[in-house]
Order: sequence, then structure tokens, then C-alpha cells
Amino acid sequence: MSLSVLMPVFALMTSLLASVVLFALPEKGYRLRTTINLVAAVVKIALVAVMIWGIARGREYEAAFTMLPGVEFVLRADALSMLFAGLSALLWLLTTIYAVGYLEDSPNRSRFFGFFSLCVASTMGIALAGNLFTFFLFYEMLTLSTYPLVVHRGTRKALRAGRNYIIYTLTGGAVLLLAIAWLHGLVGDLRFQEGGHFAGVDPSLQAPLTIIFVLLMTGLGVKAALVPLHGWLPQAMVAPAPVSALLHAVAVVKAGAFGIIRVVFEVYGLEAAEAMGLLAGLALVAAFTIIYGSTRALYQIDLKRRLAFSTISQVSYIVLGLCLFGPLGVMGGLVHLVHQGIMKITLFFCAGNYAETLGVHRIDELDGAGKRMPGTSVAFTLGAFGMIGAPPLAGFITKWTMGAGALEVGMDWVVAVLVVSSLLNAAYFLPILHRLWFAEQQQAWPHERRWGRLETSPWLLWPPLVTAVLLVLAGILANVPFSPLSWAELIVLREVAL
Amino acid sequence: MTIHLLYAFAGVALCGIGLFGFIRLDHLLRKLMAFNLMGSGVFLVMVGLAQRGGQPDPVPQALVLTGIVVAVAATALAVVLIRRYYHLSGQITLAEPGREPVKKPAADAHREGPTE
Amino acid sequence: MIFASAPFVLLSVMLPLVSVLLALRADWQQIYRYCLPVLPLPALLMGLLAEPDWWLELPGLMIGGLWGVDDLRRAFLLLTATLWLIGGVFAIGYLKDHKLRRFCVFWALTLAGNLGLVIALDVASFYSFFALMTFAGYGLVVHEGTDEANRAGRVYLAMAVVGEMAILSGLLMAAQLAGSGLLADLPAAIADADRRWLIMLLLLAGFGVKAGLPLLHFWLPLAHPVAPTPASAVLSGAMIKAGLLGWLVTLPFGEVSLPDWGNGLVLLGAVGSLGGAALGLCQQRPKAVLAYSSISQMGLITLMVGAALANAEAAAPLFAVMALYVLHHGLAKGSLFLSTGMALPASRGGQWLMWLLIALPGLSLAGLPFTSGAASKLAMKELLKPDRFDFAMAAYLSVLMSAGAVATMLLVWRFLWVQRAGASTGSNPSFLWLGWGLATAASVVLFWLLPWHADVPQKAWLSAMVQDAWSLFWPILVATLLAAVALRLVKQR
Amino acid sequence: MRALSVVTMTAVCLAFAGLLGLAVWHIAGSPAPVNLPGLLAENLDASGVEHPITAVLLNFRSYDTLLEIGVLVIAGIAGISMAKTTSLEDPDLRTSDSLLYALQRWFVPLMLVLAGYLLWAGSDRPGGAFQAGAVLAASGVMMRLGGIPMDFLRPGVLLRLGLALGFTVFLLVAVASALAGEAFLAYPAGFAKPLILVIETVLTFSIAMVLLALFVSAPVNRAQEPEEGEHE
Amino acid sequence: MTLWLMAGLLFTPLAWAVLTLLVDFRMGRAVTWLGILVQVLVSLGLWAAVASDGGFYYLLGGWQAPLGIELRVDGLAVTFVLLTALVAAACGWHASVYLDPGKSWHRYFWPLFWFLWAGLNVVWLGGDLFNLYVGLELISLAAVGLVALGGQAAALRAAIRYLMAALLGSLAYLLGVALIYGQFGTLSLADVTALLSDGTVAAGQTFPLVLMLFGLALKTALFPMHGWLPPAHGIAKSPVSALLSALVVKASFYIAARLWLDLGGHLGGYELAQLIGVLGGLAVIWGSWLAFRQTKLKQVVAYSSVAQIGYLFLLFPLTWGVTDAISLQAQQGITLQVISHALAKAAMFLAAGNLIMSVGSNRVDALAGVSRFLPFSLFSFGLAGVSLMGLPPTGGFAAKWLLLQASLASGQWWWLGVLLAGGLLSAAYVFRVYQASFIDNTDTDHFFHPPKSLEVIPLILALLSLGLGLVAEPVLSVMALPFEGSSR
Repeated sequence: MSLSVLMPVFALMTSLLASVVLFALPEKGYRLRTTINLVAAVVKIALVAVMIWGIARGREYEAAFTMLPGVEFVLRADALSMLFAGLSALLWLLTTIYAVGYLEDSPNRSRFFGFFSLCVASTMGIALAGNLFTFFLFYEMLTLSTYPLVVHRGTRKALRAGRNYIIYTLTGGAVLLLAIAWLHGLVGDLRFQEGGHFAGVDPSLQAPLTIIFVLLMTGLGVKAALVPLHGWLPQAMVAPAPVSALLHAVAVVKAGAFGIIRVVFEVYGLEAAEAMGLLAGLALVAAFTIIYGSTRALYQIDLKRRLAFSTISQVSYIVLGLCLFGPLGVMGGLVHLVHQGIMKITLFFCAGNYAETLGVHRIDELDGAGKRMPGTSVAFTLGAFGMIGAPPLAGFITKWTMGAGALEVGMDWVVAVLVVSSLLNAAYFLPILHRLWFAEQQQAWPHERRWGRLETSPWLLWPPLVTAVLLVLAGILANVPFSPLSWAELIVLREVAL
Repeated sequence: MTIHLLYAFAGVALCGIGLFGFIRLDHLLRKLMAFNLMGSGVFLVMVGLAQRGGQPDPVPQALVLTGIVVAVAATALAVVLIRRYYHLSGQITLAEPGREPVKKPAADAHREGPTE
Repeated sequence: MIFASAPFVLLSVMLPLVSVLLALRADWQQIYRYCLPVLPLPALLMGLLAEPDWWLELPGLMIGGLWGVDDLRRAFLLLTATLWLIGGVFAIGYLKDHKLRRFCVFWALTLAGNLGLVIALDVASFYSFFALMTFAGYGLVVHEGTDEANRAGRVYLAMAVVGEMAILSGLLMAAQLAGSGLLADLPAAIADADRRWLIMLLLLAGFGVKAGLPLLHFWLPLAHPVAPTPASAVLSGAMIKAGLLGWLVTLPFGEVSLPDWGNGLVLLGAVGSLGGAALGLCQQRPKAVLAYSSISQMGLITLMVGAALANAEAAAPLFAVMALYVLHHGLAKGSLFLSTGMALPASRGGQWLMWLLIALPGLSLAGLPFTSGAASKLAMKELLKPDRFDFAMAAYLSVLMSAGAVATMLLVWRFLWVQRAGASTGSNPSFLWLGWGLATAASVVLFWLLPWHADVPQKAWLSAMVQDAWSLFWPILVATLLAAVALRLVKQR
Repeated sequence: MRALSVVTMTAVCLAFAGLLGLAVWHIAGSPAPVNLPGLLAENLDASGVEHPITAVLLNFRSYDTLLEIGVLVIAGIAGISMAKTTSLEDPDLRTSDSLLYALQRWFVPLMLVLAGYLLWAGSDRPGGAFQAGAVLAASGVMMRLGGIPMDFLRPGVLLRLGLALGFTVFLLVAVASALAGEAFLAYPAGFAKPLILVIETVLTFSIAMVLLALFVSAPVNRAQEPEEGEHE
Repeated sequence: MTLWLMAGLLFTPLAWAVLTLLVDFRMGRAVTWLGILVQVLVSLGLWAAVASDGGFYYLLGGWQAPLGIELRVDGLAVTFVLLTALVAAACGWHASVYLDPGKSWHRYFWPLFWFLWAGLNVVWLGGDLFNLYVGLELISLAAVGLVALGGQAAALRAAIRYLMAALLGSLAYLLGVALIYGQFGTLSLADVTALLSDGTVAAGQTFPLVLMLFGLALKTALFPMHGWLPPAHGIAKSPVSALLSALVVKASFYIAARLWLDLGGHLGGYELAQLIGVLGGLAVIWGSWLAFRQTKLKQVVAYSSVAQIGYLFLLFPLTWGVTDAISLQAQQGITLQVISHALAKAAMFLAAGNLIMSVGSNRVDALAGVSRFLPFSLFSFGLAGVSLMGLPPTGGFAAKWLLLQASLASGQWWWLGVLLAGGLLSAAYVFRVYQASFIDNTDTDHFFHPPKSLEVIPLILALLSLGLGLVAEPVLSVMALPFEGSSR
């Protein structure tokens, strides 16, 4: 067992073990639970950091064993997995901190944090999966571990949302399974491989491969919330804020998007997928999703619902980026995986803060909140501007790179989509900002809690501030080594032989 | 075609009759009887078919003996169950109880067997 | 030199940005108020001291950053820094304690954006600062929190965002073609582009929103008046010029002659200068009149832009003149806006003096001889002689300029009229006096103290003004006569 | 509707019988490829008993028989689990009819003898443990119905021991043979006959016991097990 | 060594059945623990022996087939023996805590339990058609006895219904055996197969096979003959339900599968295979749907068994007329399904029993608040549910994967729909239970908290089912072990 085998296993195990321990903890063990949570999160970040360092220097990490006849379980860390793993490891720490504060006095904390860790373990597994089979394994595990989080509150609404969530995701999972099994039957156990497998594939396989691709995208599209498979996402916002943050930024939608990346890059291969004419359709779906999500977001009154529709729109940027079939476009898509995560988590943290501190859920109740909670509101503002794509924030980098990528390959209409979407983003975010900062408070806060001198509990305040700083840094320092953009560039250089 | 085959065909007929009774009759004891009838048919087929060559074959006879014991055990168990069921519910069929289950006084039930 | 320039380049942007930290605590807001004039100081110093090779490379920044100044930017930088400094001084006296902290933050952010876009040499930083200025400017527009302000803010924001998107698309396409992130590489790339028309249209429209191009100007007369007076001054004096700067650094000036575009722009400029004046005459409030005057003035500048676009050779000298004009107009307009916030002294003599000082920048705008306006107008006239151009609209340029001068003067009269109608007497805080005084002084004096650009026609200014005094003066006279007639008509009614 | 169902069922049963008959007819058309009776005859000497059926039952296929007794014991257990009998005798049936009593005094010993004979006969002609046990049980039934006092047979350990005795002995023999190095149920050479005899004897007793217990266990106890989750 | 192990394997359950019959409940419990230990060790030993040395035939009484009875001890059989040992051990352990010693009739649980175990071993190892019949009867009667144990009218009705179905099934099977014997003159399955394979008997009759399969399918509760199962499994005590669902129905299926794999190629046909497959598919859909509609917790689980059993019958179409590789894949898939369902369903029933004990009601909607106060019990239930849904990394998933592969490879794509829809439908009923338990309508913990040992048992089973998917490869490799040479 060399270290290169053990590293991915360790990275997976940190949260898996944490989850097991957390389940076993008594409800009252507040300090111990928090300690375990934080230690595990920090250890995971350290492990991922080491792997990132190693991969940048050309090392490889892989662990595999045979699970079923002809099917391997593969954990493998490459540049692409690190993009996702790094994001989730980092945000796990922040979300954990946030969740500790958010759930301070609520029941079922053992259960919550147990599943929470399980969820992150699944995410890590998805990131590190070395073939479709392993990917699917963790993909479904993620579905299951998030369900208890979605229905955590146990209200009728939460249960309904949970039911919808599970219907959508499990159906998607079934379709995905069908596709994976079919693919496996057709060509055997395929590891993810740089450049994909199907360059110059036998023409007789084209037709089934095309159908499989559609099935794969359908299955993954449910989690990635591609229209018309997005129905669960807005409903799932009834979950507690840290869960929404997790769903939208770290785990679920990202898992879908990441899966699409894997399939397009490392199973089919960008070139082969393009040659089979698969990307054009996907691009159209993604573009439609972007516009549709933004448009729907305009009409939402509930803050978290608006954010949810915004997610639908934003995640499709990632998909759209891939379809641009050029180094820059792909880079834009990849980097948005990270950027969207940081931005959206900031927004959800803030939305959670408003709800938890002021009892505010609706946008029209936010008047004057900037004065009451300046820190949160600054973070929210930065997040919102990031989403709009205002420079120099993270979102701008994405849009710029993707726009350049689109032009590079002559898909100019994508620029139009980006522009329209940005306009819509501005249309639904800027009014919120106006209310935050410039409107006078109209009525007493629905349900205010006070924390002495601070605007809210420090557990709740710091995570959004940190992510806000991150999203600024991700934009400003985009060209620095190990920034998301640079890492995406590394991936593109290594993986996409264009 | 020997005489033994006739036994086999008699068994076939018994099987058919038994099956009809088994699926058609609701009364549990009658059902049980039908089952026994069918069982006899099966045993006849077994022995009759094996003896078609003329000389007796002791193996199926031994099997049938075992089969009979098993059938007896099963029948006895069924009767015990049916009786107890009758005592508790007053029913002699497997139909789900209606709104007012016919429940005979326990003392009576204790006395009378499930004789319809 | 990098070591000498780096602190200036960085500080000029970072100081305003970092100053936002002063907002962390409520009881620091008084300190913040007094810091406002300090914020543009490094930029001002840089504008004064800059050498051509003052630039700073920031490879890690976004997609590669490069900040620095050239001649054109230096003029803009000077104007911007000066105006913001004066505005800051004025703001110290103008602001009340209520919502002070918020105002300071947005002031500083807008300032950072405005300065940053001037010194940004790469596309991403330029666009970033431009956006920063746009969005932070919203905070200044809606500061008062009235319904009117909110409405104006909404229009401002909507149009600004659309403009931003147009700019983004244009820049994106241009940068993609150029294969470079440097602004300096864009014009050549655009000139050779297959879809030159689209890129130019996007950029023209995008920056045109800021510059108050006709049909893209709607936000301007709404937003400028409702903002607090010091903010109006910088909005109209400095920020509006950012749009112009955008044009100047991105469009393919000097690369290729585009007579059609020249025609179009001249037409737009004409409509802007005359139409803006016409609308301005109907306004009842002094700040609204001034806002339309800004549109009108930008229209005049657009004439030059059009001419520069139409004739590649003329671009370089025109740039210098535009820089002059920008400086002149910015300072004058700033001073005028600030004067709307002043109360008249009680004494009659003082009032007369005051009115004179108020009117002076206005007259300068109209091109009164021996003012900065006269100098810029002369330089402009010199360059826009029809025989130097061969595009269709070139023949009308001088007529248009004269008509513009008349219109400007009319507007100045209109401004003085409505200002007088609404003027109150009373005492002003000393910082108001200081700010306004500085503004007026800068408008009258500063222009003459500046080092001159090599491309400006070498002329002895004084003698030139004497020679051309009549040509400068008759529009003022005509306008005054018209104004007098109008006054009479109104009084008779 | 009812008629229709009857018709359908009749059709099903006729079809079943028809198919069965057809199968039997086809099968009867050709001889079996394996001559098992012949094989049996060759090995009969090694079995320890003369009668082939008993040989099959208690030697060649003794495992079947062991399990068959197991089935019977199960039925017995299930039977007594239903009942709460204080005695094999039902006090309500006790009679004072002297004629019946006298008759039974003759019959019961006779039946015991008959049972013993059947047991013995099993080794070389039709008969054996089950037949003997059945007769034995019948005598018990008669005693009970006839009202002869049977207090000596109380359920409890004794009854259960009785139920299990035959099976136990059979099992012990089986495992003893395995422990002796042979396969499970392989009688040591030469011991086949006496072992079979012992087994048959105890089996007779146990079979009778089971059948009797099943007959007796009809009385209902009041014990009622509630369904899980239903309140008692 | 293996001979000793075999003797132990055959002897222990029967001996313990007798032992426990003679003592009372508490004593029986202690005795049972010892027996479980012995039996588990013996099963493990045998499994290890076969895993290392390959399978063999065990001659009972020293007589070779066709005269005597031979036991076929191959990889698959010992795997099932081991599975039985594990599940039965868990159920027995659970019952020893769960059952109330105060009720006099509970003492009879132990002998019936041991007889059931013995019967199961008979079936796994059996190679003789009639011996299998006796084994089946042993199982059926013990199972009926367990269902009826001390029960009220409803339990008795279920037991009688069960008994009737079992008897009819056995009889159909026996009739088939009679015909087979009539035709071939032997009862050894291996002999019959050999006779068919080497062409000695050219035209075998299909009808006996159909009869046997019908009987076995009835005992396995294949749709539409499943009516007896839910009442019986639903109303029995939870440890009993667990045994019945996990193991008992598998016994008859196991025989059917062995018959089909040995004889189906000669006596079966495409239509027969498809018909059985279709019935299996319908069972999946219909059973899941009914499970979804039930209001009682254990009925949900019981109907889930109907559905899960449906999957097993996909073996028939997927092994008929296909290449050996595909057939092997299907067999492996079904084997995994049997094992994982056994583990998961046992876990589920035991967990359901714990839950019912805790909330004091057997209704699904009484579970509100369980997630908060009894997360542990629910967790086992949930884990088992995951396996039933066929989600990775459970054994259920591994099974589904292999079946999908087999369906795709054999071109019988229509089973894909069954496999996928079945998974989703099972998710529907499992999540219905979760959902009910997640309702948070009480702040006070009014639940009874079962002893930890009760809660640990289903968890272990569920974890085994979960882990099966991860170690499927080694497990399958033991199943596929060939006989050591030609030992007979």
C-alpha cells in the first residue's frame, strides 16, 4: 500500500468515518461533535491540498479493486477530480461551521451531521471516482444521504419537497444506471481517461452510443437541474440553509454537472462527442436552461426560491462551457464549477442569516437589512454581483472565458445567451440589493434574534464573509497559480487534446 | 398398457377431482379432504406408473409410505389449525370476517367441533 | 522607474478602495467624511508627475493586468482627480450625518472605479473599474432615498446594465480577435474584423450610455439632478467622461477611416448638442438644465469623435483637443453643479459677485474669450475645418459648432434664470465655500496652468483669441439677445 | 358469474387431468432407462432387512424417513402449542358405561398386540413402524373417547419426551454412525438389523404419541397472542 | 474433516430441535445460543473447506444414488448454508430477546425454529428430488407452525391459507416427481440431467417440469399466486417473518432454479421461460404497488417480498437459450439477489419489529417522530431499504447490475423496464416509511426504547447486505466453484 493508493482512500474516509462517529454520538455531545466535524474537515482539506500539490507535479493517485465480475471500483485523483474535490473540501469546512451555528438549538443534530458528512463523503467519492460504475455508486449514495437533510425539518412542506427530490433523483439514477449498464455491455468497463475512449470509434456503434449519451445526460441532468428536469430544486429550498448551500453549491447539482464533464471529457472524449454531433443538442438544452432559470427567478418572491432558480441557470453555464468545444470554453465551464459553488454558497449563507437572525424569508421583507446586518449584506452583495458577472469577481472570469471560448469556435450565439442571462441576473439581483442598502426598514423584523454587539452569531457570520472574500480573490487573482482558473487551464492542457 | 397403468389413470382422475374440489370448495375441512384426495391420486400415479413394467417397484412404494406420513402430519396439523380457528372466529372458510364476525359463545365453541 | 511609479499607480486606486474599511465602525464616519478629499490625492499627484513609462504589470490579476498612464489618460486623470477632490471638499460641508457612512462608501467606490478605469491598460481591469463605477454610482444617485431618486436610480441602473453588457460583448469580441488582453491592441483588431460594424456598434452604444449619447441619454437628466450636489458634480463632470474615454481607447481611431461612422456620429452629436439644449431650455430646475447642458456638450465632443473616426489622420490631434475639451467642460460643469448647492450671501454686492462667479464657468462653456472654453473651442475649430475632411457631414461641422455655442449660451442663461428663481439667501458652511471656490478657481485658472500636449496646434493663445474674438463672441451675443427677448416676452405675459 | 367460474374451474381441472393423462400415457410408452428395482434387489442383502420396502425406508433412504419423522414431530409440536391440555384424558368424556368399559378392556390389549405384530412383520412383509404406530394411536383414541382414565399421561416433559423419543434415537444412531467414521446414517456393518429394529420400535411409540397428541390437542386454551402492535 | 463438518451440519439443527423441545423457553434460549454458535462455526468451516477444495457429493448412509440419497455440496450450496446460518442466527438471537418468556407457547418457538433450519439445509444440499420434497414439507410445516404460534383468528387464517398453498404446491411438485421417476426411473437430479444430456432419453416430457415449477412457484409466492404470503409474513412475529421472507421462500425458489438450470434446457421452452419471466415482472410491479398502498408497516415489508421475489424469476428467461457467459451472469445476479434480499429483508423485518415495539402500533403513520427519537432502529430499516431499492453499493445493486448486463447481452431488453421500474417502485414504498418517520410532530419522547441488542441485530444484517455489493466478486467466485474433478 503505497501512499499514492492510500491518499484517495483517506480523503474519502475522513468524512465517512466522521459520519459513522457522528451518528453514534449522543444528541447532547455538542462540543465533541463540533470538534470531530471541524477536525475531519480540516484533515480533508489537508489531504486534498497534498494531492493537488502532487498532481500539479505530475504524481498519480489511484486505488482500485474488482467489485463484480468485469467491474472495478476505482478511486483515482486527477486534475479534474481535484477541481471538484478541492471545492467540496473547502466548502465543507465552511458549511460545517455555518451549520453548527445554524442548528444551535434545534433537534436531531446527530442525524443531521451524520448525513451531512455522509453527503460530503459521497461528493468526495464522486470527485475521485475513476470509472462510471464507481461514479454511479457515489452518485446514488449522494441522493440517499441528502434526503434526510432535505426533510430535516419534518414539516409537511419539507416532506413534500423531499418526496419530489427523491422521485426526480432516483428516476434520474435509474436512467443513468441503464445508460451505464448498456455502455458497459457494449464496450466493457471503461475507466475515465484523458481524451475519452471513442475517438474514431466503429461507425456501427454510433447509434447506440448516441442513445446512451442522451440517457446519460438525462440521468445526470436531473441532478444538474437541466430544464425540464429541474423541478425538484426550487422545492428543495425548504431545507435548512446549510443544506441548501450544500445542495446548490457543493454537492448535488455539482455532482450532476461534474458527471456531465466526466462523460463528455473522459468517456466519450470531447472530440468524439463533437464528431458525433452530441454537443450541439446539449448546448441548446443548457442555453435554454440558462435563460429559463433566470426568467423564472425574476418572478420569485421567496429569497431562497429565487436563488434556487438562479442555480438552475448558473449550473448550466458549466454544461454550456463544455459544449463550446474549445480550450477556452471548456476552461470557462470548468472554472464555473468552482466559481458558481463559491458564489452560490455565499448567497445561501446570507439568505440563511436573514432567515435565522431576522426571520426574513421574502424579498420584500428585506428592506433596510443592510443596516441591521452589514457584514452579511456585503457578502450577499458580492455574491450577487458575482452572479451577474460583474468584474472583477469570480463570475466575470467565467463569463469572460466562456465568451471568449464561444467566439473562438464561432458559436457567437452563446455570447448572446450570456448577455441576456446576465441582464436577467441583474434584473433579479439588483432589486434585492436596492432593498438591502437603500430602502428604509418598513416594519419590525418578523422574528429577530440578537447576539449582543454582533449582527448575528459568529458561526453564521464568518462563513459567508470568507466565501465572499474567496469569490473576490478567485476573480482578482484568477491568473495566479493554483487559482481555479489556472487549475482549469491545467486540466484543459492535460485532458483535452484539442 | 398394463393393469398398473389403470391405477395410474385412476390417480390422474383423482388428481383432477381433487384439484377441482381444492380450488372450488370454501369449507376448510372439505378443502382438506380434496387435498387428501389429490394426494391419493398422486400416490396412485407414482406407484402405478412405476409398476407398468409388471414387477412391483418397492422404491415408489416406500416413497408413497413416506408421503402418506407427511400427508397425515400435514392433515393433522391442518385440522388442529382449522379447529382452533373455528373456535376463535366461528368461521369455517377463509373469507375475511364481515362487519360483525359470527362469534359463538366460547363454551359452545369448546364443546362442538367444527361440524358446520 | 517601476519602483517609483508603482506606489502611485497602486495607491491611486487602492486608497479609495481601502478607505472603505473606515466604514467598519459607525463612529468612524466623521473621520471618513474628512478623508474624502484625500482619497484622490495620489491620483492627482500621478496626473501631475506622470512620465510616459509609468506603468505597472500585475500578471496575476484576472486575465493579466496592466495599469499605467499615457498622455490621453493623463488629462482624464487630472480632471477626474481634481474634480473628485473638489467634490470631496464640498461634500464635507454638504453632507449631513444621516446616512453619512453609506454615502462615503459609495463615494469612495465610485471614485476608485472612475480613477481605475482611467489608469487601466488592460481590458479586464478597465471593464472592472468601469463596472465598479457604474454600480457604485447607483448608490450616489439614490442616496436621498426619495421616490424620484429611486425612480431615477432604476432607470440609471437598467440602462447602465444594458450598457455594461454591450461593452462586455464588444470587448469580448475585440479581445478575442486581438488575441490579447491589452486595450492598446483592440483598435487594430477591430479595424480588421469581419464584423467590425457589430463590435463598434456595441462599444459605441455601451459607452454611449455613459456618455449621454442621444437616445441612450434618458437616465442622465433624471439621475444627475437627484443626486446630492457634490455627486452630481462628479457625475456630470467626471463620470460622464468615462464613456468618452471608453470610445477613445477602444474604437479604431487612427487605424482606418470610416466616413460612414463619422457621418453617423456627427449626426448624433448634432442631435445631442442641439436637442439636448432644446430640452434643457424647458427644464425648471437648475440641475436638470445643467444635466441637459452636459448632454449638449457631450454632443459637441461627439462631433469630434465622429470626425476622428471618419479620418484616420485627424485622430491624433483630435484626441489632444478632446482631452482639452474634456478638462474644460468637466471643471466648468463641476463648478456649475456645485453652485446650485450654494446659498446667496445677504449683501447685494456679495450677491452680484456671487452671480458673476456662478456665471463665469457658464460663459466659459459658451466660449467667452480668454476662458478655457474659448481655448478649447478655438482648438476644435482649427481642427474641424471642413477642408481637412472628406465625409458628407464635414461641411456642416463649423455651423454645428456655432449653433452649439449659441445653444450653450442659451442654456447658461436658462440656468441662471431658474437658479435665481430658486435661490435662497443664507450662510454656507465654510467647506462649501472652499469647495465651490476651488471649483470655480480651477475652472478659470487651472486650464492655463497645464502642460500642453504636443499635438495641440501651436498657437499663441492670447493673440489667437484676440483675432478670433468676434467669432467666439457672436454666438454669445446672439444667445443673450434671444434670452433677453424671451425674458421680455415672459414678463409681458 | 358463479356459473362462469364453475365452468372455468371445471375446464381448468379437465385440462389438468387431460395433460396429466397425456403425460402418463407418453411416459408409459417407454421403459425407464434406470432399473432401480434391480439395483435394489442386488443390495438388499446388505441392508439388514429382508423386506425391500423397509430396506428402502430405513436403510437406503433412511434420511427421508428421518426427516419424515421430523415432519410428524413438527405437526405434533404445532398441535400441542395450540392446546393447554392438563391431561390426555378429557374429563368430560369419562364414562361410567360399564358395557363400553368392558369392551374396551378387551380391545385395547388386542390392538397393542396387533401393533406389536405389525412392527415385527415390517422386516419381511408389508407393515412397519408407521402402521404399528397408527394402530397404537388408534387404541389411545379409543381409550380417550371411551372414557378410560388416562391420568398417567400428563403433557409436559413426559409427553414431549414421548413425541421426540423415536426421532431422538434415530438421530443418535445416525450421528453415532457418522462419529464412527462412516457417513451420516450409515449403519456399521452387521449392526444394521438390530439398529433398525430399535429404531422401528421407538418410532412406533413416537408416531403413536404424535398422532394421539394431535387428536387430543383440539381443546382450545384461552391464550391469545396479539398481533404485533395491537394492544393486548 | 469435511465429513465431520457435514455430520455436524446435518445433526445440529435436528438435535437442537429435540433438545429445545424438552426444556422451557429460557432454557431453550440458552441452548439455542450454543447451537447457533456450533451451527455457524460448522457452516463457516464447510464454506471455507469448499472454497479452498471445491465441492463434493456426500453419500448419506453410504449409498450411492440412485439407490441412496446424495447430497450435493458445491459452492452455491455452502454459500446458502452459510447465509442461512447467518440469517437464522440473527433471527434466533433477536427472538431470544424479542419473545416474551412469560407466554407458555413461546417455548415451542425453539424446536420449530431448529426444524426450519434443518429443512433449509436439506434443501440447499439436496440432490434427490423426493428428498427435496420432504425437505420442503419440513420447512412448510415448521413455518406454518411458527406463523400460527399462539395466534388469534387472523394469524390462524393466515397460517391456514399458507398451509393450504404450501400443501397444494408440494403436491404439484410431488406429482411432477412421480412423473419424472416414472420416466427416468431415478430420483437423482444429477442422473436425470445426465440421462437427458447424453441422449438416453431423447424426448423428455415438459409437463412434469411445468408441474414442479408451478408447485414451487406457488410456494415461492410468484404472482399471481402470492396471495398467501403477505398475510402470513405480515402477521407472524417479526423474527418469524424475517425467517420466512429471508429464507423460506428462497428454498422453493432454489429448487425451481436448480431444476430449471439442469432440466430447463431440455424440457423447457422459450415460451415457458418468458411466461415465468413475465409473471416475475408483474410480481415486481404489482407487489411494489401493493406495498406502497399498505397501511401497516409489516404488510409493506411483506408485499415488498412479493415484489423482490419477482426479480428472482427473471432467471428463467435470462438463462434459456443464451450463451454460457450470459447465463452465468444471470445466475450470479440472481444469486446475489437471493443473498442480498435475504439479508436485507431479514434486517427489515427485524427492524420493523423493533419499530412496532417502540411505537406500540403497527401502522405506518404511527411512525411520526421515530426519526428523531429512535434513529437507530430506523437506520437499519433504511439501510435494508437501500438494498431493496437496488442502490449502490448494496448487494441488491450488484444483482441488478448483473441482471441488467444479462438482459442487455441476451437482447431481452424488455426486462430492463422491470428492473428499473422495480427499483423506483421499491423506493416509493421505502421512502413512504421514511417520510412517515420524518414527520416531526412531537417534542416529547414517548417511545419505548428497545434493548440495544435488538437494535444491533438488524443493523448487522443490513450492513452485511450493504457490504455484499463491495465483496460481490469473492462471494461469486466461491459460488461458481466447480466440483472437484468427477467425484462420483
